[in-house]
Amino acid sequence: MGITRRSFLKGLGAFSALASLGGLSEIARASKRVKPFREGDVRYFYSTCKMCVNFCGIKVKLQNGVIRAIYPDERRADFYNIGNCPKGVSGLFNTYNPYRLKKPLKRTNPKKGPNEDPKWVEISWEEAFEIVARKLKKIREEDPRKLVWHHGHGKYLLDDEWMKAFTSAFGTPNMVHRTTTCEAAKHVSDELTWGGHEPLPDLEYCNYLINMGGNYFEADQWARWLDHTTIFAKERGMKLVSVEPRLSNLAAKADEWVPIRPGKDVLFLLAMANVLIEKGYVDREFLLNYTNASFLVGEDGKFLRNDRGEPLVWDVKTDSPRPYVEGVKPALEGSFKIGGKTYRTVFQVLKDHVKDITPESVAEECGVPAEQIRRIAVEFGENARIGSTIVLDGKRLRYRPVAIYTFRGLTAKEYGSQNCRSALIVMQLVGALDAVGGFLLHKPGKKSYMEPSKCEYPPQRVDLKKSVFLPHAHHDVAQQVMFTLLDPKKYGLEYEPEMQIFFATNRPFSTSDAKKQFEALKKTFNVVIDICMTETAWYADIVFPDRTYLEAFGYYSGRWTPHARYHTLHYPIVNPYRIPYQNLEIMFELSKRAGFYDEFLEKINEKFKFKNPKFVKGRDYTARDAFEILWRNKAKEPLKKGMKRGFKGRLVSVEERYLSGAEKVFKGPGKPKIHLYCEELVQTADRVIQTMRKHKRVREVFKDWYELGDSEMEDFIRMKLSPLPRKEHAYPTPHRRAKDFPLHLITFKRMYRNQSGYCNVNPILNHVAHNSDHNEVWINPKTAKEHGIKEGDTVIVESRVGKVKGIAKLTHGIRPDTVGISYHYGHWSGDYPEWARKGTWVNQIIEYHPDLVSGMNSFNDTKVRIYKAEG
Amino acid sequence: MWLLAFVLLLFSIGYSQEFKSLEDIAKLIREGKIKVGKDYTMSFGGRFHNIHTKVIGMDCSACHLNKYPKDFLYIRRYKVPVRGAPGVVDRSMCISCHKGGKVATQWYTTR
Amino acid sequence: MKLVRVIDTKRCIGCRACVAACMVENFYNPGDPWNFVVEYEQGEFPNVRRVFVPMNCMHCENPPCQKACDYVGAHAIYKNEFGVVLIDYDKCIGCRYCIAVCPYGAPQYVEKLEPLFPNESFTPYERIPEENRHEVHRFRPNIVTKCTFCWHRIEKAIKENKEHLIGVHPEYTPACDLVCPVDARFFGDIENPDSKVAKIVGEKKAAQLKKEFGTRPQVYYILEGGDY
Amino acid sequence: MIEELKENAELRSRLYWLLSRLYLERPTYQFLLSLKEKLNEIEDSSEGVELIRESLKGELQELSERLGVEFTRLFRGIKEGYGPPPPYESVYMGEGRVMGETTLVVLRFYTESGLGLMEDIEDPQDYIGAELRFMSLLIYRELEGWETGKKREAFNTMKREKEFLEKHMLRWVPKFCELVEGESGEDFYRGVAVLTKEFLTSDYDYLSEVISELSAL
Repeated sequence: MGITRRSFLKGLGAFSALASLGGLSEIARASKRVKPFREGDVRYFYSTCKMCVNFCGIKVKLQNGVIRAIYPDERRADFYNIGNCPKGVSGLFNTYNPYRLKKPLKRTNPKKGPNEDPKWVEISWEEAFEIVARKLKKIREEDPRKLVWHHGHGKYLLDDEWMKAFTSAFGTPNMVHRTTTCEAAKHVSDELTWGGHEPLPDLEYCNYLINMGGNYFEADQWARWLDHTTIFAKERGMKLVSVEPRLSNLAAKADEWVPIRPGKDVLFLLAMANVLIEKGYVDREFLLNYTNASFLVGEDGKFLRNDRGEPLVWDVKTDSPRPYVEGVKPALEGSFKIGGKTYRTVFQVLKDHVKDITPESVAEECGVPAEQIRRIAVEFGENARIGSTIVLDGKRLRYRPVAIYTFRGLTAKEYGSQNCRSALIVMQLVGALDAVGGFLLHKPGKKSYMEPSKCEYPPQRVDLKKSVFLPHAHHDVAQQVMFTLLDPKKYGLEYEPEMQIFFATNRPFSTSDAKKQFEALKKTFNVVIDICMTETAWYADIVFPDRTYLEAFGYYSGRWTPHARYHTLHYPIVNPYRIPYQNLEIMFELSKRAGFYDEFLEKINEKFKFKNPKFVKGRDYTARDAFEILWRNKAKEPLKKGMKRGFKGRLVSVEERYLSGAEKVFKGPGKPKIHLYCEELVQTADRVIQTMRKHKRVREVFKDWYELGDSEMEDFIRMKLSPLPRKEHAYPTPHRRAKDFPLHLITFKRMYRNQSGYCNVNPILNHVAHNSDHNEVWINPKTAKEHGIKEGDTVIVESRVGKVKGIAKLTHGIRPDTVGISYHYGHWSGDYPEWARKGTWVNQIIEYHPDLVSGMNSFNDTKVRIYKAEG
Repeated sequence: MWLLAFVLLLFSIGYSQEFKSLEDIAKLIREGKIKVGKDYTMSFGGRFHNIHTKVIGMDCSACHLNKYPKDFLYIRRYKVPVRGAPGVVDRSMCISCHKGGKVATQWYTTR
Repeated sequence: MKLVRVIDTKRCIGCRACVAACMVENFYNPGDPWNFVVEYEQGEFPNVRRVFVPMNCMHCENPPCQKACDYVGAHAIYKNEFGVVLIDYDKCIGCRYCIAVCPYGAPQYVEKLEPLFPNESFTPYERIPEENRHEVHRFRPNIVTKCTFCWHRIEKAIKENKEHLIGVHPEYTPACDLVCPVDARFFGDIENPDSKVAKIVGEKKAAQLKKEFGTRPQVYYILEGGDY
Repeated sequence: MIEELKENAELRSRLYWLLSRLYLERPTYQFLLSLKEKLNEIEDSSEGVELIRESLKGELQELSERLGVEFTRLFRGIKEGYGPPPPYESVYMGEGRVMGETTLVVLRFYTESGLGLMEDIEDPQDYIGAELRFMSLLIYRELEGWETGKKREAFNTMKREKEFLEKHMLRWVPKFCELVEGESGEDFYRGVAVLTKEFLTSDYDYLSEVISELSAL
């Protein structure tokens, strides 16, 4: 035995002397903290998918504590989704991704850059909280506005009231969501027009749907409801016309694909209006009763108003201008001399405005034959069945089974709002708003949306929202933040932001002129809360790992549909990396340590309008506690019950569906009216111009954005803020300026990556199609031939702001004068393996010219040239 | 060349007898007198491969795609571009010999 | 009972949820999909169409793969009484004759087993042990695998005496048919005249692919351009 | 003899514990300081200890920060190609294996040895630090056996220890250690790697000897 011991010790050498560093009492304690591992049975959990913003119902199969598969929740079919998409089905691999962030990380290399190794060091949660809280505390004492909070997907994980509460308790106005990188212009045009957003086509009854470049078979906020309702409507006989430069999956299933030239939609739609008016497809009753079509407009573009400021109509009973009240019979058309000045009704103005915009006059520019535009307009007018009604559930209702739907097609442009407005005008002409089978409004009539902007200057917010620069940006101007940060003085900002927190967003990667976006991240102390080392996290100083939707609590009211309303919930099912905190708990912890916890709780109660139960100051809350309060307030039931189903919903009555919107808010005399004509924009334009005359800086910014000379500036501002969409709105800056770049570049989303930043590391999604792990440059064979490009060639796509490499895909599904590249590819963060970084990062070559009305990012205006890469 | 290849084949399968017609060879294969391959390999240089290339003299492009010289059409790699839509593999060539009553083994029937 | 699938390509929007569902359900080995969507264009700009055709094993009445397998003496492929063509991995010798003869490109050769995340450790999902997997999921190198009509789910129905719920109840329906967001896939017993598949095959003129091979496939298609 | 076995068990348990800490936590200033003090008391030296001793000569605060970065790089699997593949048994054993149930097999081994899931460890349970800690706990179990006179059980536990080294740790840990030795720029971690490798081998030799001796009795 002695030999044994000696030889053993000899083998160890001096090491054995270190034994005392291993504490026996610790060992004894740890030996008590073990539990046997046992395999269990299969269990199912009903929850909500957060792989995008559709909030579909899912049924998660758990075997031995491991997620085995994800299926659709059959009970959700009555409310929203009848199946799932490939992202939803493979969502478990976003959770089981080995490239997840597992512990907080601290940057030790202060230099930030795409090729700078941050030299991460893992730190304890305690240390991470302390570092960030210290910084927060300092900023809060100095000037809380110096903190900028960003979230994108974070909003949908939790609902953004939490973040609104956090930032307002902290005291910063700078909470920035992503809307302008997606659909803000659509929201704003809806808001200016009818005071609400998120309308939907009434697909159950619609007979003729024009889709202006929405690709909702792949990506859309309502995709999983729109897809099957559209398919079923088509089988019922609905005609689907898809107007877009690219044969998207949706266009592939459409009855007619109209490959319009990028950016020219407004011409197409105004020409439709021309035909509808000329052929008499005008719902006069609707225009008079629901819209401001009868209001009198002066030569300055403003309404004739009385001393009380009420807009006036021409009363045919008394032959005089009067406010539209009970007993007044307004004229729809005509020109009237009042007090020596000429006034026309809004409808007359519109009629005169589109008189010369015939299909023939725009056919060449649109790249669509005049006969086709004319035929579609007539089909649309015909199918609208103006004057008809339908009886549903014993109620006689207006029946206009036509609609125009869009998402990024009309939206993601320099003139996004005006493009969207043109579609709304066409639908108003035939009376399709809030009619059965038409275009259903959602919570219409919010007054503040429909008023002129205050045109704030200097801007309070770093994103310039609602400031003189972007006066009607009711939604956060995500892509502007970094540009403002790079030169705050240029925009008149009174402070210089010092710290940015990013919660589940990879913002700089996904907006225009993206390379420049990252420059600003070098200027601030950055904190990222996310599940992966995204490109944004690569520039962080502190990174907090987050839990995924299968590991954490989360809430969002579901997507509304014409027939249902519901609340959705997800909750922890697994936690393979044993991450101790989820996003909300990180916020709790930070606010505690930075000294604004009680204010935070108070603000939560206020923002959510919690009544019973409420958060109580000073008390500690876990995410579960917080969601107990939330769910009891929202769904009026205990959280435990919600966790059994993952949602709570109700179906709506015919009354609520058709009679609680426009009928209630706008119909008849004495009520506010839908804005066929947006006079508020004329007034806004006045204010913008006034401020611009006073402050040189404002002018400089516009000059920079739109490449204008001083002399043309004011006319341009008026044109951009015109009350009716105009021909000029088909010519965004690159169309006018990028003369040496002959081709249009359009961008789009694909099913395998959209609206969720982490799908590039999902092995299933990279394998579902032969080309789902990378994107390609769509080129028409004719164009390719002219440039000597063959299928699979590496090509360079060059715009005025940069160039990218891509792989050529030759397809007849795109216009010869256009190339298309999808988003979501070409990741470069050092944490991603090589196989997850394939494809082209198109955002870096997209020019930045925000929509002056809404702040919308200009994703589809860039002009490019292409050529084969050398060698 | 054709003959030489054939003779080589016969040597390679250890069956050096007098010239036989394709039908006869097919029969012999079916009767098990010519073992198609110990390991039934279809890879390059394998016996089955030889029958198709050297005996029947089929062009490589009948089974292989130019761009993917190492990819056999019959081992369908997922990323092979689609040729014979709606299927991903094109077997129309095979029918001429392997359908009922033709020279080779009947994989496919006329029913 | 004869189980068949009907795929309505007029409805299919090309999302590939069925492909992903199959991969997750059947322990996808990278490179060997059992279910895939063929996508192709027809026509020239601007008169162009794109067609999506989901493909998987056709579970033929005359399976050439079985003939080839018997021919080489392996006898690993068989068609069971429910019309499902299955491969016995214990008998499979990896010769790949079945792949060579299948006109639909269904069988997949497993060269080696690879982790889903290349060069990474197996995820908890991949670590679900063999004893907890159905035999159709117990892969090993040098075998051929293919779509089983989710036999593990059908077998469960049979064992639990729920045959009438095959294709009706989610528990007893193949994963790909379950997840379709536009209801373009149907599964069930064609011999039962009340089943959805029987009705659709009757009403909608469902076609079979590549009839000239005489395989009599048991996956029916409703095709946009008619019969192929 | 029992006394000697007991002493050895305590020593071994402590050493495994120390090693596990080196892989589970990044070295704090305090830890490095006590390590340095301890090493100053010792004259005799092996390659691994010498490397560590050498590395501790400079400023410890700065070293602690540097080692934090290196710890993250070597052990945490931040990204592919950044440091060696992370030290999980499944990573090193999984390749080319038919079924990837390594972690599960390891867990079962823990459970069958009378232990199980170590709740203090947040990593997957086949992490190098977890396996070392398991050994420490298992040997502690052995120690308890000797102390309470349950000799048969203690002996069986020893056999388990040997089996675990044989079937698991020795199959992959040396490979990982060699990667660290070759790749790390920090003497400290090269030393840790050398030590780990050598300790596992000599402990295995020790176990083999003792078990055969005891079996003969």
